[in-house]
Amino acid sequence: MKVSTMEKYILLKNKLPEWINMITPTYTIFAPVKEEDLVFFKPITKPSEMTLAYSNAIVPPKAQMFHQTETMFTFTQGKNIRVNPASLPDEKIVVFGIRPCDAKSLSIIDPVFTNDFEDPYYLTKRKNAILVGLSCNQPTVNCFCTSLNGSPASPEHLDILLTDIGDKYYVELNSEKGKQLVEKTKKLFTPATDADSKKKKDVEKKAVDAITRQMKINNVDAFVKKLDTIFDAPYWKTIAMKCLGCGACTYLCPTCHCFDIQDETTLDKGARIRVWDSCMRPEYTLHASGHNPRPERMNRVRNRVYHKYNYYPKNHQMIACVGCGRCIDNCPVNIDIIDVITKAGEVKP
Amino acid sequence: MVNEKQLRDEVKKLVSRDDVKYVIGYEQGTYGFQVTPSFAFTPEEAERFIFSPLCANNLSVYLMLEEKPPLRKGEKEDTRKVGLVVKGCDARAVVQILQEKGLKRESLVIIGVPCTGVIDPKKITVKFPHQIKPVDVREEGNHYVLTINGKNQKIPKDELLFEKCKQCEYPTPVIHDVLLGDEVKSTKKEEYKEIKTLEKKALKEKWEFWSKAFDRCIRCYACRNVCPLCYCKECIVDQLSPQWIYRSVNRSENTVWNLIRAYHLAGRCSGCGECERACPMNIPLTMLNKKIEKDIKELFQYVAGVNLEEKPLLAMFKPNDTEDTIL
Amino acid sequence: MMQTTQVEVKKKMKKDFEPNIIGFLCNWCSYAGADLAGTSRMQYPPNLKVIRVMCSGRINPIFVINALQQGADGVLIGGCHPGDCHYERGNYLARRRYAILRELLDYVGIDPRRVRMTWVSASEGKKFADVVKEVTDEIRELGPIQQLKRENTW
Amino acid sequence: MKENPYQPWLATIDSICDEVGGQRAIKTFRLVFQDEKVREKFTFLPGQCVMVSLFGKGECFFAISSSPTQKGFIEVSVLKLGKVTSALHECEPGDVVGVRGPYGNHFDVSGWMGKNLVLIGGGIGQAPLRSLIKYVVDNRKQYGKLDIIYGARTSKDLCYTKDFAELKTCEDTNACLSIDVKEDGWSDFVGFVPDNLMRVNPSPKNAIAVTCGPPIMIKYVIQNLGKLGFSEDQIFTTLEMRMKCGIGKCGRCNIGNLYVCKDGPVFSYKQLQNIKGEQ
Repeated sequence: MKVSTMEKYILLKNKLPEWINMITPTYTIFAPVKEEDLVFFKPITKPSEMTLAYSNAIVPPKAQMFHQTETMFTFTQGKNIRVNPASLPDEKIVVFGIRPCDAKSLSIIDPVFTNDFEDPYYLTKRKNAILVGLSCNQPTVNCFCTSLNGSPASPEHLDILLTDIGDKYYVELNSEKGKQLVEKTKKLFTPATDADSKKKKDVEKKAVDAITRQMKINNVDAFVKKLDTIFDAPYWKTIAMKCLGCGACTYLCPTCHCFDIQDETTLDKGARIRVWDSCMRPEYTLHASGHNPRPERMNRVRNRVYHKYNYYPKNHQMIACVGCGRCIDNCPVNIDIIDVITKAGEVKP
Repeated sequence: MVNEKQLRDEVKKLVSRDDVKYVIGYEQGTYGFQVTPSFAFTPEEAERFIFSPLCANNLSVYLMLEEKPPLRKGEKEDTRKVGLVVKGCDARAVVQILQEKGLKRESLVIIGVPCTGVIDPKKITVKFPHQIKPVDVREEGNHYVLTINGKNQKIPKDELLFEKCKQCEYPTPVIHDVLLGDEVKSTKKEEYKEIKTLEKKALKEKWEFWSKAFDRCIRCYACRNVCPLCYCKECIVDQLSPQWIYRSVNRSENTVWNLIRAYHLAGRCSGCGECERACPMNIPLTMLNKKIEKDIKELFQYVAGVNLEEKPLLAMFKPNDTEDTIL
Repeated sequence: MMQTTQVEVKKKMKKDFEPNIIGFLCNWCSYAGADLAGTSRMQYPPNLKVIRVMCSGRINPIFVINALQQGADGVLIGGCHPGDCHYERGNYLARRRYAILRELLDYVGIDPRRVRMTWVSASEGKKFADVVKEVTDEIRELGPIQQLKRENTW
Repeated sequence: MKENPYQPWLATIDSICDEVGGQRAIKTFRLVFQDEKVREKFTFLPGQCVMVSLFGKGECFFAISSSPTQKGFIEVSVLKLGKVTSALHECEPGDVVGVRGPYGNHFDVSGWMGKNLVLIGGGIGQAPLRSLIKYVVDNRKQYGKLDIIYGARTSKDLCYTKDFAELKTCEDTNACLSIDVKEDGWSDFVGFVPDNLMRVNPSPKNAIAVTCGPPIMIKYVIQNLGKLGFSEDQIFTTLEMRMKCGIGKCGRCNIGNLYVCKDGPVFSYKQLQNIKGEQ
């Protein structure tokens, strides 16, 4: 999929609306839209609806591939039970303005939905989506992507990356999909010069420097191994003391992918629905017998951290955290993953 | 505001007692204007305690969150007291819990803080979006003084205060074992201006307003978990049979969830506003709670969480309660 | 419970719209009143689907909201007259809950006239028939419920 | 794209066997796939599980309690406990359910050929072992001695009594039942399963021990197996967790980095010792 030599172009800022208008007939465009001081990825019909002065969307764009509520299939009840598969959408979508960290998160959760059994709901939408990223020039207080080998202006995991370099966008095409999208609208783009490339590098450096909060772990791989040795440390209990057990951190996490499956019915028909679920809730693991393998908040908080920093790397060779800072921003009691991980690094086995 | 040294001394004294398990208070958060709940088991840990106008959390939620794993053979229940730092609104939540017999009075030691209002973290972050280093915030008359990078900045209190604090009628904890500093008398009166304006609108407008808000809801239940009075063993949304509220996130279910949450707090909500603060989707939840608060004040002359002896609103009645719309 | 309230609303023109109304009637008074209306051959609209509860105090607000969610256009709660409750105070408690619920529904934009409460004793067959008629007419006038109803878009 | 892994095939309940009555009733359901092609395609090995759905109620993860040597149907034994299992117990022959699977790993029936097997079960935990027992009995020549130790609270709580009656006639097979409390007319062992294990005293030589049952029983059985000289990689157990998807995606059934639905339910004791996680 990936193109060996990345093609680089320039798109003038005032041409952006035109570009969006040109691709709107073929694609459903999800772009950042402001509502009540928050930014959401929402389908837009014209460029003026979107806002590009934003740090990041409150709900990660995983929600565009992995819907919070998804109908898996419907069925009829009663004597003549029939199962009708839900139709999978074939609409092509463009997620415009996705940040590099969120794009990375999709690459991280891909194996979960691909492994052994292919998940048709996620994969159809994922395959039909083109990710047009926008470099994060003004990282927020809690951004820490650089701690996890990310960069606010990395085209990796994206089809196209736009970087604001003043009055124009520096456009990097990183995949066949991205190339095709630009190909059809080529007349709006001009080749990038070396000066432009340098400008992009400067912008990226400035953004990287603006990320001041860092996880203070020297070696990521060593840290993953270290967690194996501190599983039973009392440390987790102290972290969990103040946890309320709400699902804000998990629902808003771009790499959390857990779900629940439920049946919804009327008298004669019904549907099997899947909805996001959160490992922070006791009901998540509660057996019908009343036994709960993770009975205390400590177990659940620890599981969340371990899932991201230990189990996931063991299974998929990736840390399931991109450093977007959403869980820090939205925790009502200031449980701060940067702090949690940094201090875990100091815990004696 | 409170003398922090006095607070720490008081907490140290408490945790040194044999009959006190730990004390719940506030400590400096990890960045910017964050303050975070803190648990002191030892006098050393009490050193961390602070109290500033940034201490917005209602710590009484932790009273009901305490986990009690099943006792092992021969093990005795730990009946030691829990200490708690409360502001005016937090104390009302404690009263409400005690009134409902959720806890025993003798299991608590309450350190009351006469409160002159706390800062809305959302408002202050808008003003200083890039603040990472912790900031010292002091109150001086009608202003807050922020020390950022060695420079003092004066901001009028009104610009930063929580809306709820602007109409707070009970700034001094109605229940306490120790009161730090002098009582604060309130001359304010809750007028429910916002509520009344919305009430007067047409049904269609009201539905538009609320459905737009509820559409944003992601059902993370932060509003429920942060609420000191949401302590049912099994919440109605987690119940499977009968499953009253489906887990699907759509307008119908979200509306029902938000209505039922608000209704379950009818006559119980102490107005601490934690639900709205915790909501990542900025749903104006206090506007629902305050509406019910206003109604019960008007209909039943009842105020939640101020009188320990009173019975819960919906567990009692008066023979002459309103019958206006009954056929 | 769930099963009986699951009724489909047919979207018709407003004038010949027939509302679905769920009646939660208390076992000791209102239900007996409804019985009397029936045995006395009194005419009243067939729109009311009755669910018998032991006491109006049994009615959790979620019953009412859930009925509206599952397709009811209105809900009628029937209890004993104040002072007559079989359990002494159930109807008094229900009265408080009802007052708050109505206000709350109004506040979020749901017409409070869709939820009504009535006192009907076992001997008031006539009153029961009249109330059902009044409520049905009123809800017919309001039309099918637009809010709260489950979409079941699947 | 391939088949939708979440969509079950329809199966008809062919017959229902009441194993245990009362509060904690157990029934065994014989399920026959409606589609003939599925009936042929569906192959499994002892220890594997299926997701059974009751449309409108939900899904549950059960170990298959019949043997792959029995063709044309599968059986699952269900303890009445939660929402779905209670509804399943209301079902009658002829009712239609959904089945998807088989999921998870299985007992290493080919690797264990020629070995002596010690199978220790308690209560409903006997279900996956029943599949293994039937498989071994049907391939009797390929395995060594078969010791079955099974117990329940009372004689009325014992499952598969018919099977045990048949086993009596099977060669080189030793089935030892037990109940927790003394009862009139009970001639077998009275006491807990781990104690019964010590009484039977199987030799660890060239043997594999498989245990399945309530967590507390497993704990003591493993202790006692250790006393008898069984090593960590000779002991196997099956685990259960709350499950929703059955295919390692929904996230809840993890023990450390392993998913019980995908990487389990059969684990060796050695494996369990090495993973950090809540069981």
